[in-house]
Amino acid sequence: MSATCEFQAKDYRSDLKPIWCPGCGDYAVVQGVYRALAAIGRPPHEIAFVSGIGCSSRIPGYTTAYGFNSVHGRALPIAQGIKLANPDLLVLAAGGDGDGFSIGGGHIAHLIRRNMDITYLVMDNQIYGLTKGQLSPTSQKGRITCTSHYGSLEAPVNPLLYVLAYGAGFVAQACPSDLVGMAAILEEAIRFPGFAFVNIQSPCVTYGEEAQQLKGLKAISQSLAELHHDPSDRLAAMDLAQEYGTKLHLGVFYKNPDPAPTFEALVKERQALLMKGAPPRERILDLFIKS
Amino acid sequence: MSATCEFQAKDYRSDLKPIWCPGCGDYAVVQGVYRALAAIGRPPHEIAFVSGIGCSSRIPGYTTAYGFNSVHGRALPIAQGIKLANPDLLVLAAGGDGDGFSIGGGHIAHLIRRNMDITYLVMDNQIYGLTKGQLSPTSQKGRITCTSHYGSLEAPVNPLLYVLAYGAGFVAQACPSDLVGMAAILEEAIRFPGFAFVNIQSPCVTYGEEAQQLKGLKAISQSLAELHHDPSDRLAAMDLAQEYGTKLHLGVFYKNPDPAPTFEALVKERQALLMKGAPPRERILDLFIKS
Amino acid sequence: MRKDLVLGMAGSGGDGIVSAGESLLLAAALEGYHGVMTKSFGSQIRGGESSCRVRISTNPVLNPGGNLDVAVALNWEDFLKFGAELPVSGSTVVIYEAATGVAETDIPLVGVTPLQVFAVPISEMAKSAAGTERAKNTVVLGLIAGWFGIGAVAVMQGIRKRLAKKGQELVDANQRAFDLGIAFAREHPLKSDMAIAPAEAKGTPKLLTDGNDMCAAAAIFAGCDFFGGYPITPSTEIMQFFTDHVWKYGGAVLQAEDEIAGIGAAVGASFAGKKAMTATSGPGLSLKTEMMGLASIAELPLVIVDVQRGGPSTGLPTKSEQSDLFAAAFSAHGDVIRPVLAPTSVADTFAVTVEAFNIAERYQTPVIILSDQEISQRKETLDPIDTSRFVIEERLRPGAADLQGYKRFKDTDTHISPISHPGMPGGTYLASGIEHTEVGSPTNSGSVHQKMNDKRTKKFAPLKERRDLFEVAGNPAAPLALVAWGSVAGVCREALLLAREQGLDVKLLVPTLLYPVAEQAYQDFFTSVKAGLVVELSHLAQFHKVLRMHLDLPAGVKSMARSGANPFLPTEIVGALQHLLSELQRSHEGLLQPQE
Amino acid sequence: MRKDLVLGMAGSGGDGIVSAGESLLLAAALEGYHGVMTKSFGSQIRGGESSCRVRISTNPVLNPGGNLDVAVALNWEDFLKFGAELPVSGSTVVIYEAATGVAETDIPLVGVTPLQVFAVPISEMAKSAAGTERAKNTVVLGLIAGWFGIGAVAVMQGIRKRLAKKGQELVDANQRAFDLGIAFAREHPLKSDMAIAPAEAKGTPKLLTDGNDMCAAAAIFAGCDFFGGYPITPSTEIMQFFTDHVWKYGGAVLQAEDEIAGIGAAVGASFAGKKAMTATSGPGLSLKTEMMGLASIAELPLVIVDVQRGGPSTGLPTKSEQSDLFAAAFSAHGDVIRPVLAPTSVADTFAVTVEAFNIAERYQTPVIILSDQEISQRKETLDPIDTSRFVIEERLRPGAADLQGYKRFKDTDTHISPISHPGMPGGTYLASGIEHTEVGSPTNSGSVHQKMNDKRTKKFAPLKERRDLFEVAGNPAAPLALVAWGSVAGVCREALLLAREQGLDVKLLVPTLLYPVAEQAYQDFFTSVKAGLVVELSHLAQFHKVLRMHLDLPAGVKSMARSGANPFLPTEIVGALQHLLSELQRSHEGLLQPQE
Ligand SMILES: Cc1ncc(C[n+]2csc(CCOP(=O)(O)OP(=O)(O)O)c2C)c(N)n1
Ligand SMILES: Cc1ncc(C[n+]2csc(CCOP(=O)(O)OP(=O)(O)O)c2C)c(N)n1
Ligand code: SF4
Ligand code: SF4
Ligand SMILES: [Mg+2]
Ligand SMILES: [Mg+2]
Repeated sequence: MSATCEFQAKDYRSDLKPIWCPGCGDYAVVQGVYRALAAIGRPPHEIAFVSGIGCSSRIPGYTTAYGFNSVHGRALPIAQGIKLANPDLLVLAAGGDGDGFSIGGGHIAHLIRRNMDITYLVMDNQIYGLTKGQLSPTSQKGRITCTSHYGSLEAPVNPLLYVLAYGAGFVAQACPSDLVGMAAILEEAIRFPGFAFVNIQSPCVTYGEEAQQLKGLKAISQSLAELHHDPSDRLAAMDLAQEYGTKLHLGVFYKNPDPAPTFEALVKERQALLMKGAPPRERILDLFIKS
Repeated sequence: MSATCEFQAKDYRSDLKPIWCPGCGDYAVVQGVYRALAAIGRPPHEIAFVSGIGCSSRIPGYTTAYGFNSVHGRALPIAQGIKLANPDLLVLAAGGDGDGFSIGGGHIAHLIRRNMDITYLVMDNQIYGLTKGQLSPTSQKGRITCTSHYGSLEAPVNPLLYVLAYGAGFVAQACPSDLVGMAAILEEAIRFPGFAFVNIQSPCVTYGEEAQQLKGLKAISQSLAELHHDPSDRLAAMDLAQEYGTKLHLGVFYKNPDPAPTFEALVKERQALLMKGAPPRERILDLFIKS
Repeated sequence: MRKDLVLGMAGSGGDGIVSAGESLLLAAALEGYHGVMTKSFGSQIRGGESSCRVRISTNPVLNPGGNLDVAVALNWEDFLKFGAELPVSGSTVVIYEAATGVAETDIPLVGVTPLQVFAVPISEMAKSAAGTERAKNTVVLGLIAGWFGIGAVAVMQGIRKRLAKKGQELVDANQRAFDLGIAFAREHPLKSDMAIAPAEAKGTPKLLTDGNDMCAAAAIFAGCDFFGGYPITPSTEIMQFFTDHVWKYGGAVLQAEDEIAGIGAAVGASFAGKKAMTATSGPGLSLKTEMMGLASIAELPLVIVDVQRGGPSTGLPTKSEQSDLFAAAFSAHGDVIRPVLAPTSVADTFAVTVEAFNIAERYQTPVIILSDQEISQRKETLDPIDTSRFVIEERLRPGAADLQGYKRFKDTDTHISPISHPGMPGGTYLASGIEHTEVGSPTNSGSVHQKMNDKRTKKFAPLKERRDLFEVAGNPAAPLALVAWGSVAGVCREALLLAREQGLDVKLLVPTLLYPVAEQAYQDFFTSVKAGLVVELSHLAQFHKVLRMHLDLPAGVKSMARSGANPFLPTEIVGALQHLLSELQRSHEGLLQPQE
Repeated sequence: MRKDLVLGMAGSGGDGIVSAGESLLLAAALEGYHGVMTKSFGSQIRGGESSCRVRISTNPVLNPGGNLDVAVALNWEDFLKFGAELPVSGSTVVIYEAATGVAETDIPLVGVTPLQVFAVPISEMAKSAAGTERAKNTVVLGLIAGWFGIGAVAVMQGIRKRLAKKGQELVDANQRAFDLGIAFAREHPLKSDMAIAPAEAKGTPKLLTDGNDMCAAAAIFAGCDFFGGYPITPSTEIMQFFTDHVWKYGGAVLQAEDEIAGIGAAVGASFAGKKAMTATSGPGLSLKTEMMGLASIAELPLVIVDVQRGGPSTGLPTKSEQSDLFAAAFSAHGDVIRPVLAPTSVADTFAVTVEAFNIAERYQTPVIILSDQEISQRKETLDPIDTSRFVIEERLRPGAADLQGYKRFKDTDTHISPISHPGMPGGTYLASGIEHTEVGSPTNSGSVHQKMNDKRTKKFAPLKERRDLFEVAGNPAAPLALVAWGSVAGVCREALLLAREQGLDVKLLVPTLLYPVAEQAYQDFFTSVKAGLVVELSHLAQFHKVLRMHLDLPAGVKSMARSGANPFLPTEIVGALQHLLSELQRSHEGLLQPQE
């Protein structure tokens, strides 16, 4: 891994012009990412930034990292392949609430139990933005959208509680209402040695409801630090997480004080162990010799 | 729904001969299902029993219900379609740990947040049986199988904790070591008005480890009733559920004292509301008339 | 006076170009014209480029038209982004925003001199009349009314209706903007009159809708009680229609967590005895592959709509293409036949959808409706449809006799087996994706497998005999031919007329049934054919290849194919036919006499 | 003495029939014979029916053989379950368990009188010799050694090795059982001697393995550093091999949560610059459809193995079929070409797998290896492979010049663009499933789309020129032809020899490259052909159809196709050829002189 040298936020900004709606919360998110990356200082070419499909999933293209705007819901499997192929890379994954918790919802638990050092940020806007405003898994019950003119009949998922139950080592929430705080949380998440999850309440100005705009979010937001929440207490974190959707807790819900070894670390050990005295690739067929 | 008349366990047994290995835990599970169904007394033709693919997923074929041995991991989506098409049916879904929590893992949370009245039983044997013994999502870390001769590097999933986090109204665990208890739990699960989940530790005698056989399971099993666990206390249930894999708690982890309305109930309301004065199907194109 | 007018307008999202097009089409409909409108957008959700194309005619409209008669550019960057979608020719009148500062003499259109060019101070007029730029589109509507005589009255009726609750002030402001547009047109007359002739059937109420809404409505008409799906452009409106209406008929919708769950729920509903549907677009179709195979072997009726967009992968989500035919016909492992139908317009989307349900129910099979972005999102005026003409089929249910020792997969002489469903006494069976015997028991016997594969393929024989699923137009004995499906068929219908006007002896085949390939229907069509074109918006010429797979095409029949988002013009198709003809004549002199 | 012997044995799971077959094959290998063994099971995990077929020969073996020379039935129910997989003919020696109580005169084989029938008290002998029925299979091995002269020495060597740590007592018990079998054979001589001739190359060490292990080993040899997959019969052993060995080479495996994640991880690893693979069977292939499309448009090298089993859906998971060709070639929406290769034996699985990686790397594309259950799970003896003959290709990396204003998707004259990967300074770009410009920016421009589709299809032109991916055997100018792929090719190789012995002038074409279809290679082959057969285990004759799609087959070339789990016999193929020939001769008399 190359020594970290001086980088500034702008070094991570690509010249692809974002095509988000004016006022979209994702503009702030990508700013936060620039700042966090600058603080960490890895050169852009040592960063792989993977996303699925959605407005939010456009984010890798707006950075100077190696980006992969893949298919809907599959950012995490691809990110894992990248990490295992080259553990030295800084691997970021990002996407929307639908991308992550609806179509992609089956992948999160497995990445978490493998505990690869990947940071996953979800831009949670309680709506399907790119497809122009259908229910998302985080839309509240009763929500009226173009696929629910009579109101949603489903309770929303709870990203924070789910990820805590899955055993994530780092779980936090941020919001563009506090850009500095968001950048700091992202930095901490990336620095965390293991899987880290950051749920970002990122308003959709076009299809979001009044209450889900910055003003509304500010009204229900509440700093976990001020609550003197102990981020090493997982059960307490789960309890707080239950308030997702009613309160907006900002900060770190849970940070494992002694992080488990990462999957890639265990792989490296295993490789080191088995590489000794292994026959070269061109002799691998010897395994099949019978005599 | 037809009046419940007298049925006995044997009325739910089909004449398809099970092809499970001698001693497989699933033999006991299907017995438990026969008994629970007999206790409930719905005629077989009013029951739809859906599974995915796996040894355990063969179970519908061994009952006299309408069975659907579908594809790997998709029992729950199919079950939901059945329930919405005909809410009067008694809908059961079943499968293995791999079927449910690996390939099918993305569907559970969504069924639960919709809360349809479907009972889901997972025959958890910590292994992929049908494919002859690979790691399953519930295999413990370090587990040696034919896909992990050097030991698994992944922590297992926690079916009970996940399902509790998803907000299931009824969560229980059973084991063939107590057939009577299992039948009772299955009956209670089916009677619960809403989604119910039962994790059944069902030993794989062919690929399971010593500790996962009945004897080993008995050794770590522990009745929740005897622990005086209060099944209405969700956080306590979550706390107990954390011991999945080390202890085998048998009984009801959580039962929502005032169950939320089911999705199908809300649908019925909506239908009743909107059917009044709706144009007949053959006039639906009138919606497009401009004048 | 002209009988037909094609307008194309482009601007940035905020300009309200699309809603102007909608007002225009509505007005035309109210005045009794036939019309069609297509929209096209950039990938931005808001503020990106957007355009529409409106074709208005005194006769039924076959397609959105080729070159524009009228081009409206609120700014040039956005207009140019649509390239081949908004083609300007020497007979086009170009209207653009003067504020762009571009001189009428050097508008940025390469290789073409339009008939006439007007730089109009549109935003200025909007501000002066309504006090806001937001009235720009109303000014444009005024200009169109003034120059081309469309909607002078009806446009403002519509606008008034729409803005009623927003207050009189706003209505008046728009009226002023509209009038200013008309006035400007009057003051700057066209070289030659381009006003459209009055509509014949004035007054008869027309239907106005798009392909997605029509598909969903047709499904409900056909008795569909369940929809399971997941949003994806450009098919989402089908699910939206269901969520608005299906409850009224005792049905239900599930917006699932993904496409697999969406089709899975539909499979479950069908198993439970209900008519079920799912709808998606390319990426979603790919994800549904495994479930489609399950429905085929379990012999469960199911209708799957795939609204094609540019592929592969995410591709061009907002553009039209015909490149999902291979996936529709051939995806899913194993030997399986899955019928594929295609509509060619909003109007016939109704019949095709009803047909899809009938085929699904009769043959107990998944059926794919291959629509495309153009049809699904274009708005069309249509004459009322007499729904009483349509027969609605139901799956074959077991009678008392069948239920004696019920065999769900009994190999009858039609190879279709009576199908029960949960709730039906005496009909219980095991449905499965595993190969099964007639009673439904799992088997791995090679002979049973052979027998069941026979059953599952032979049952479709009668489907391939259907001739009503093939439209033949033009001279049945013609030596020249066009073959096309989907939205491209509409372009070919016009090319056919054009070609015949030019004395070419041509006919056109438009299949509704794409797969299984009805060999005989094509052979009959091709007997008279010496040369022809299979026209499609698929880079790999998928339809031409599928035909080759099943029949020996006449040597002179060639493929005319290219990638999506590059629409065909009737004129270029006729050009290609002319070329074929001359080649043909060179080869065997005097064989063909252009008809009188 | 005979040069070739085909044995088929069946019993219930506990009988150890398969391990007997393995001991026999190993013994044969040690004695220098060539051999192949296939296994076939019921769907039970334990205690179900199981069978194996062992073919031993003094010459290289082309396939598992047709009719059995020796049939061993430990009980008849189980034996009969395998139907066409264990065909008994008039020249078969039948050996069965006397304890079944069936008289030698009325064994339950319809329509055939075997050469000789022996009811042997196998379990009784096992008990008396070893004190346990579990030695039944050793008795059978003794009978085979006694009657057919295979493994008289080597079998017990192997057994001794295997049981060494289990103690001398067990070894001795087996020795007694084995000797008792030999003795019985001696006391009951065969009508005609059927002992096999001694192997020529006695002593030369042979390789012994199956198709799945060979495929995985070849991948590692080719430089594959990453495997992402999900278990599924009959492909799981490929992942198992990786989990045992890839770490030794600094690589990694991910047993993913499902097939989508498995291929997704492989796509990620390839993006990160590593050679990556995934393996699956039918249902998994269907699930990978969307990701395959992504890899194609993102132009990422990737090898996907599909071990075919009976379909559709779950179908017949333990049986062989060739019905995934359509899915391999055509699934995934949009216009995309994805190369498909097929091995025909365990031996050439090595070369085909290496080739797959080379093609994937060179053309920056996903490549599908279509194996089948038979090849993947059959054990074959092979002569050592000289790995130094093989060239290993690497993807084209950007040089300093390319990195100046790097264009990831630069349309070069080969249409192949230098590809960077994370970690490479100056090479950053955006990979995406969205249509993109040369630099990788998302676009929805129709002209760029057309250009990129051109690039992604034209780049394969050189691949279609490759002739080394097509094997032609027999007389190049022959008027009769066979075309076959995969495991069926092996049967046709034998049919070819047989047919030529019978004086038929035939040739055989075996393509390794199934898709894209190399038209010229086939046209060259077919120029001399008047009649022939495309032989395949696919009910829909998928390969025949794919060929039709791309070329005009000679009128006399017909399809010989049926469902999986119904293996072809060389003799029936020759019979079909004979039939074609007579038809041909009837049509144009004396055209063909059977060669001397
Ligand atoms: C397989 C597949 N299914 C569906 C879609 C259509 N689609 C694109 S983005 C999206 C959801 C967008 O919502 P979210 O993930 O929350 O991202 P957002 O746009 O809100 O940032 C959907 C359904 C697709 N592109 N691919
Ligand atoms: C799409 C698909 N992927 C993989 C398989 C192969 N497969 C069948 S069952 C199974 C897992 C079996 O394990 P589990 O679900 O725990 O059931 P068990 O056999 O242990 O009861 C797998 C991987 C399949 N049939 N379909
Ligand atoms: S639609 Fe919503 S999420 Fe998408 S760019 Fe616009 S504001 Fe952002
Ligand atoms: S393999 Fe295991 S799970 Fe499957 S039938 Fe046998 S014992 Fe039961
Ligand atoms: Mg969202
Ligand atoms: Mg299991």
